Amino acid sequence: MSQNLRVKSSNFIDETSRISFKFNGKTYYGFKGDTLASALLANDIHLVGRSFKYHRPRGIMTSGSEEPNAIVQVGNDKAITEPNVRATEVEIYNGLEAKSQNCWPSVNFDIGGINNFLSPLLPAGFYYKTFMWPASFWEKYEIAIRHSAGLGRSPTKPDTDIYEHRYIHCDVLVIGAGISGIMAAKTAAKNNLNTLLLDEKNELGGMTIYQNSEKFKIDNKISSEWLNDEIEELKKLDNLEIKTRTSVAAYHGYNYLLARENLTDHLSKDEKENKVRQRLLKIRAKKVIVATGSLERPLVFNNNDRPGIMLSSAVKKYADYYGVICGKNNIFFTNNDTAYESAISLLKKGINVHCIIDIRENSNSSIVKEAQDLGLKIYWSHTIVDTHGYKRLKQISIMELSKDGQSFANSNKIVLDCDCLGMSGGWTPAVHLFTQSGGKLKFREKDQVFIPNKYPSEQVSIGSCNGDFELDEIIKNSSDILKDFLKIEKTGFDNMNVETSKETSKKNIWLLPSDKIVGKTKPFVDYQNDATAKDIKLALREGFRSIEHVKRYTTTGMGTDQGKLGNMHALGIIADTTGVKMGEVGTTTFRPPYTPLTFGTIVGRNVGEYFDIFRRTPMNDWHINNNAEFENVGQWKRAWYYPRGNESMYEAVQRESKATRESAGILDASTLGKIDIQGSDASEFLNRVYTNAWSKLGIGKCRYGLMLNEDGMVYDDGVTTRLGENHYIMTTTTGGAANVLSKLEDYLQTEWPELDVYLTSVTDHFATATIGGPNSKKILNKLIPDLDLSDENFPHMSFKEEKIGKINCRIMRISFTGELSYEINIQASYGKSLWEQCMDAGKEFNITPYGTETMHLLRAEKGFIIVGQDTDGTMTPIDLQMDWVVSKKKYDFIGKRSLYRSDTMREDRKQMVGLLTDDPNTVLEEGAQIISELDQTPVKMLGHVTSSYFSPNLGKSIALAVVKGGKNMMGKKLFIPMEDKTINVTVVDPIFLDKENKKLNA
Amino acid sequence: MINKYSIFSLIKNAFSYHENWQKAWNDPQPKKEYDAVIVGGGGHGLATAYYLAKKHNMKNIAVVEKGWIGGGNTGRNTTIIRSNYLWDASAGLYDHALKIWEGLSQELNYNVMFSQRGVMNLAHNLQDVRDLKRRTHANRLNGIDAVYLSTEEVKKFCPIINTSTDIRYPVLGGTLQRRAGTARHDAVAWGYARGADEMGVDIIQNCEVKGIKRNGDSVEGIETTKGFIKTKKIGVVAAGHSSVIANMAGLRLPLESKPLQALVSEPVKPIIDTVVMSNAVHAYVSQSDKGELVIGAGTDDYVSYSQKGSHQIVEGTLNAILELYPIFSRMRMLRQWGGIVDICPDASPILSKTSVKGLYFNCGWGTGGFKATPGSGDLFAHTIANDEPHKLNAAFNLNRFVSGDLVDEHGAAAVAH
Amino acid sequence: MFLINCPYCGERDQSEFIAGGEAHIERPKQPTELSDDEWAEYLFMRKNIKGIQFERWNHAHGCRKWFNMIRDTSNDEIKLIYKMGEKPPKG
Amino acid sequence: MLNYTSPIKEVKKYSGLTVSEISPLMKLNLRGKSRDFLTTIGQNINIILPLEANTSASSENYTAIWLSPDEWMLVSNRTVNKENNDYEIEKLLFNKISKTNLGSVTDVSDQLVMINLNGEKIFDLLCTGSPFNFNDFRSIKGSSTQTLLAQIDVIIHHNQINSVNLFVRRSFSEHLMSWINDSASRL
Repeated sequence: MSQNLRVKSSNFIDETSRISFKFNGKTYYGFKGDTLASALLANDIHLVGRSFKYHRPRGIMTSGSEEPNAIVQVGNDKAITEPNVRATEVEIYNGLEAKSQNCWPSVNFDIGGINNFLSPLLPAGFYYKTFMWPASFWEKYEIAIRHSAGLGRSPTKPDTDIYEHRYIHCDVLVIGAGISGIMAAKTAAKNNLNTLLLDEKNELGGMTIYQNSEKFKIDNKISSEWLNDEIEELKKLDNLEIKTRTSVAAYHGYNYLLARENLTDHLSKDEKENKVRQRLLKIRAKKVIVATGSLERPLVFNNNDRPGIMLSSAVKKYADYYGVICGKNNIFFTNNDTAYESAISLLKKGINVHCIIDIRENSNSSIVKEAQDLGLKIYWSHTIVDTHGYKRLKQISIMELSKDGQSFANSNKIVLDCDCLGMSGGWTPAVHLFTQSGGKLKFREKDQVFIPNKYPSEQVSIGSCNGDFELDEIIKNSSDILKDFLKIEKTGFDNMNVETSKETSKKNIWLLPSDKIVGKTKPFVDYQNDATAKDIKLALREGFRSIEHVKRYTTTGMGTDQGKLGNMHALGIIADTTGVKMGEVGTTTFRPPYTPLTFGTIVGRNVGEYFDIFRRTPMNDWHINNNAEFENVGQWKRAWYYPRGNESMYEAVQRESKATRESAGILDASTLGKIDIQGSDASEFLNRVYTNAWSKLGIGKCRYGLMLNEDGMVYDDGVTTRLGENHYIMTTTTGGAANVLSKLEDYLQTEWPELDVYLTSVTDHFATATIGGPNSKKILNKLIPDLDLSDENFPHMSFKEEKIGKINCRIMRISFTGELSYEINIQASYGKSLWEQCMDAGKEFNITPYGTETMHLLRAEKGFIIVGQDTDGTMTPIDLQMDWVVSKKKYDFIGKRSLYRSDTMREDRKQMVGLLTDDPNTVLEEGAQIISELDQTPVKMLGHVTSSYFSPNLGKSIALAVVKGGKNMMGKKLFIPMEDKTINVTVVDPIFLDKENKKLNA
Repeated sequence: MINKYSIFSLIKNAFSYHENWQKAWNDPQPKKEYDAVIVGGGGHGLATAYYLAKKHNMKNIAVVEKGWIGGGNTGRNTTIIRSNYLWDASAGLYDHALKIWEGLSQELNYNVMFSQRGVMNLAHNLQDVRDLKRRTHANRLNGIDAVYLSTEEVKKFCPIINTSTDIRYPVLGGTLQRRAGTARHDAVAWGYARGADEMGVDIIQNCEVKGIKRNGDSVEGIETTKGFIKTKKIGVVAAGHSSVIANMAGLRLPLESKPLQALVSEPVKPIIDTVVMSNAVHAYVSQSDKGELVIGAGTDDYVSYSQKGSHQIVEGTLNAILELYPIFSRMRMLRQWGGIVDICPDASPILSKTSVKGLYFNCGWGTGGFKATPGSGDLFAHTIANDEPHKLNAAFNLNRFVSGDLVDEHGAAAVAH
Repeated sequence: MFLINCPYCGERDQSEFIAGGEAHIERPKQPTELSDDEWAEYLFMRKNIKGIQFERWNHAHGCRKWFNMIRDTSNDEIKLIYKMGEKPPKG
Repeated sequence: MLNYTSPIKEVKKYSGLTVSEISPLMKLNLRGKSRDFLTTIGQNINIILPLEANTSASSENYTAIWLSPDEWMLVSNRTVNKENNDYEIEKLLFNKISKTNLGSVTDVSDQLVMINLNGEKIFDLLCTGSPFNFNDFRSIKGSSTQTLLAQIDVIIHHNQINSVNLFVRRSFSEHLMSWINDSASRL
């Protein structure tokens, strides 16, 4: 492939290392240091993509992250292909494959191009006005719309790359390593502040680093040379961290910023191997210095979007930095001096520049003079009225502007040949991050820019993002601002000797006139979304006034470039059309991120097993070795059931629950929350947080407690044991543990600071093995032979502090199954061993490990509730028929008052009942609704089934349910209407088994 | 109807280069007095005005908006529309809205792009399964088209969901409401504004309410930045700012205004053609007609009117998105923003009279108000016109916080996105 | 992300804290004496101020202490932090 | 005879970092506000409980880490016997503090697992998962903090140069170790 479009003399391109890459299936070559854009241009390729709406051919417009047109799909691999990548940001590497988007069959011949001819029918918001008839057709229309919309394609396989986070805390963060950023970083670091310098490019130095013009000198050195020396010194400083290829995405309050550090996207496949692709930097800076520079503005004129039409600064950068000639026949179109720098730079490289078209009457700045001295033809007060060439710019037509710039001095039209047009509409300070942080802007009339006004945090903006565009101003003002901001005497950049070319005249026309009526023209404001000036005018005509409305109606600024180029023109056109002052139209809010941020980067390592924490009990390994299935309970992994061979869950649960009631079962209850309560007011504290009374509970005794919210609804429950006069251990539900502790701490610290009570979580300190069933006593006896297990010495609802071997443990005789049952709590490190010994001791009794599912079944047989399954935040203890646990005597407890509101006292509230199906083998579906009459409309739902199982011990199906007025429905027939059938049930007492609690003392 | 929208008017106007389109709505100055004033020019407020004029023949009314119509939560939400709510009262309210959505584009002659692409809710643990089944049964008996799906059916309906069993919180099932879907948020505000304006409603933008004038226990008018406006009926539909207006009238509401965030990805060709909501891991995603993935994040736990939220919320949401859709890892966040949502203790709205005669509140929609827009407007208009709630919004009165008869939608229902 | 100056631990990232809503709503000493309306006021009604709001925060992932914060809810600017039990400054 | 099982099986070595669990250790949670409480502790274990936030104090046998104005963690400097879990000091303090209502003493030996990080890359690891600002912390021996690491509550104690002890609740320890190993593998 020929590189005839290269000029030598670029310090930034390594012409010795040739790199091959594919674009739209064809192989090309570039050099190390090229971006995809520069390499394509070097291969004389301008046509890169198609626009969003009209599918117009589009080329490369810029040389940076503001690129609206040249966005491509990178990579073919289903897992790592990436849509909407800016060709101007891709550094080429061997094996790079990219292709054009939003075109079919190819970018050269795109069927969608027909939209360009339908465009008269597709003005702003056309879709709000049509596709309504017939109503049923909208879905068909929509499918078509969706397929023509969208740009690139999403990957279809999981990402194989790794992303990471890093928290950074620094004294000073400098954003942007252009000339002012370099000054700032050096000054901060030299003043012993730990400093972080970030730049989105792969090289430091911004635009100055390739500024070779003799017109711009600092300390008598050409500005680029001076800056180079500064950078060399900078790199030697030790308390400075420099990160390139790092773009700040978001600037939040309290100087919290997010930046994306790109680590491997510029590397070839084998170079990337096992490297982190991108890192999200979470930066907390004491001070922030924003030096994000400015963006060159395009000009808005008819057909200003053809491939070959670029920003003048881009044409310059491609020549000076990449050594690439963008066109053989270049013309510049400008309203300021920038284009002259570009033109001169090209001329000096021997690149043909035909002329400059300048909408200004004249200018006598030294740079303009230089251009004239070089014999460059300048068309003063002329404008382009149209451009020609479909897939590549061929010609432009220009006319002389009238004085007011709104029409023409005469009807002469000059047509000029031109394959590359460099346009410059002046510069827009990059204030995006500043405004994201909450900063307020002010409008500067003289050059029509918004610049920082009020800072919301410890930050400053310096350089051109602060509205300083002339080299001498940049250096002087930056130095002054730094002194003040960092509270230092001097920066080392004080009174430098700077030579520059001052801009002497300015003129700005947001929408340049055409000889055609606006309706016939296409002056693009937002290139990517095909929003034109006439769309904006249409929106205004239809009554949309606010910039936000216009933006939304025309989609201006909604593209992947977020309107970096076009937003100012949109504002300008609105101001001109409505006669409102530009400063009063207001800006649209710039929302994070500054440039699009990969989801993977935001997520970092919080994927797969790190998506959420998992918690395991000390017995976990045993469960795994014994084929347990696990259930997620909150963050816990709990043994759910232990299938033997190819048992189904149902079979396993039937076996486990039968074995437990007939002989012995064992449950890992380690996940229950445990709170150690000490202090002289411990009893009073419990009186206030539980619905029942605690003062009289004997030492060594256990009691069930129910905890409410202040709104009277059941919140948590569990057994609490009195270990000593002022010492209790409270157990909570597994899921509720953390919330209960923080709720109780809250009351102690904020409502009852007078109480002498201390709460300490010991959930993880103890492993808990619950052995239950008629033979549990015998098993415990084998473990602790000298412990008297008689009901006299160790009755139900009591506790013993014992030793197993030499290890202390706490044993509670409590039961959630209705069986004789002991809960052994031991220091966690001995939990696994305890469990194994229980299994050994229980072998002769066929002790059967059971999981949460069997536990649920067993407690349901006894009518014990599970908070969160049988309750849903709308049940009072009365609704649950648990009046027995609610003290009438106590003056107050959390939630008591709410129980006495008119609606919480109603008799017809939903109340907990038991249900039996007429057919004992029919097991109800949990969640099924309950009704009292068939075929009524509307259907009156009385409640729903909360828990339902087939009970092997009763040989029939049982269920718990909440039913309106259920308390008074004992024996009543009700119906469960399913999709396919209706199930007949009878309301019964929720305690299905052993009402007399004989088994507890069996 | 003047200036009727259709493909024909579009073609007709194309010949005049679209120079002759009329204003979608006017920009009037406030009159001295109105029969009713709606405070808040969002979707709900504009819909209220529209139905007051259309169904209750109240034409001398105004909507006052402190900024630009549709500029609040209407223009900031993730546009999910569904009615598969648990409790009868909620189901009635939201399905009333859904029925109006189904003919709204035609009624307004404005394409609100209501797209019934279905909404799927996923279950990730056993209690989720119980809750979703409970909700599905209730929906069915309330005449709402909800079905329960097995994991395989979930995968079939949306193949890009990661349904493998070895992820942290595997998908155990889900529900699907096919009539549910999304709509174009801006179009809803603009369509109602255009419709209301045409019936003579004054839509007054950039007009901030500064005070509410009371005479004893009834209202006399409002102080605004555009002067005093006399009126006997004030309907406040100010979403996040409801409490601020209430304080002007000397009332307190059971509301907290919190930041709710959302984000969109860059546009890509169609990849997901339904709406998937996962309450347990907090991931809500759909794809807009433009091709952007539209993702709803959660609320922060503190009160804020800054329209900014904390990054941890966005990060948490995207964690969940990649857990369920690992293929989206290389998609890029294009825009992120925040809204101010007014949340009730029971996650249900307030559509109610107040202790002040002539003062009505429509608020507390929390994170899920958009879906109710047409129904909310219709029922609130009824409430204002008749000084009496419609039976469908009777349950959503203010007194429920006193009597304890809450309509608690967090317990078993999904977060109301 | 706020940077919150815990009165006990010093400046920490917001992720270490949880917010606890409006401050200085004291739990009635004698709830049973209150009317349903008064109880509802305590239970549910909030000022929900736009502007200077007094609120409670908890350093949940640090010292677990609750404290008070004065914050401008219109721009999230933290004005003052003071310990639980301390009286809010006047004016 | 019950056997002792620690949740973390092996020692892991990475470039500039070694990760290992140290057990068994005695750990007590001490709560109290009064001067008597402080003096009683001081007299019985001759450590003056640190009153300054984010600090610790050590004696020959014990280290006391500040957790909050009325809360400290007392850790034994040396491992204790696996054969039994009777801690004399616990009994002593329980009797002198809890029994006398001066405050509370709670055994949390197995509530928290102690993971030792050793090497010059400790803070490179921590900053990949913790929002805490270690800039000063890393230069002060004995500094301590409670914060989040990989979204898990941890107590971090800078016990000596290039050595940090992480205390994490036992049920989280396996997950945290897995996360540490993953992150450390890229140091």
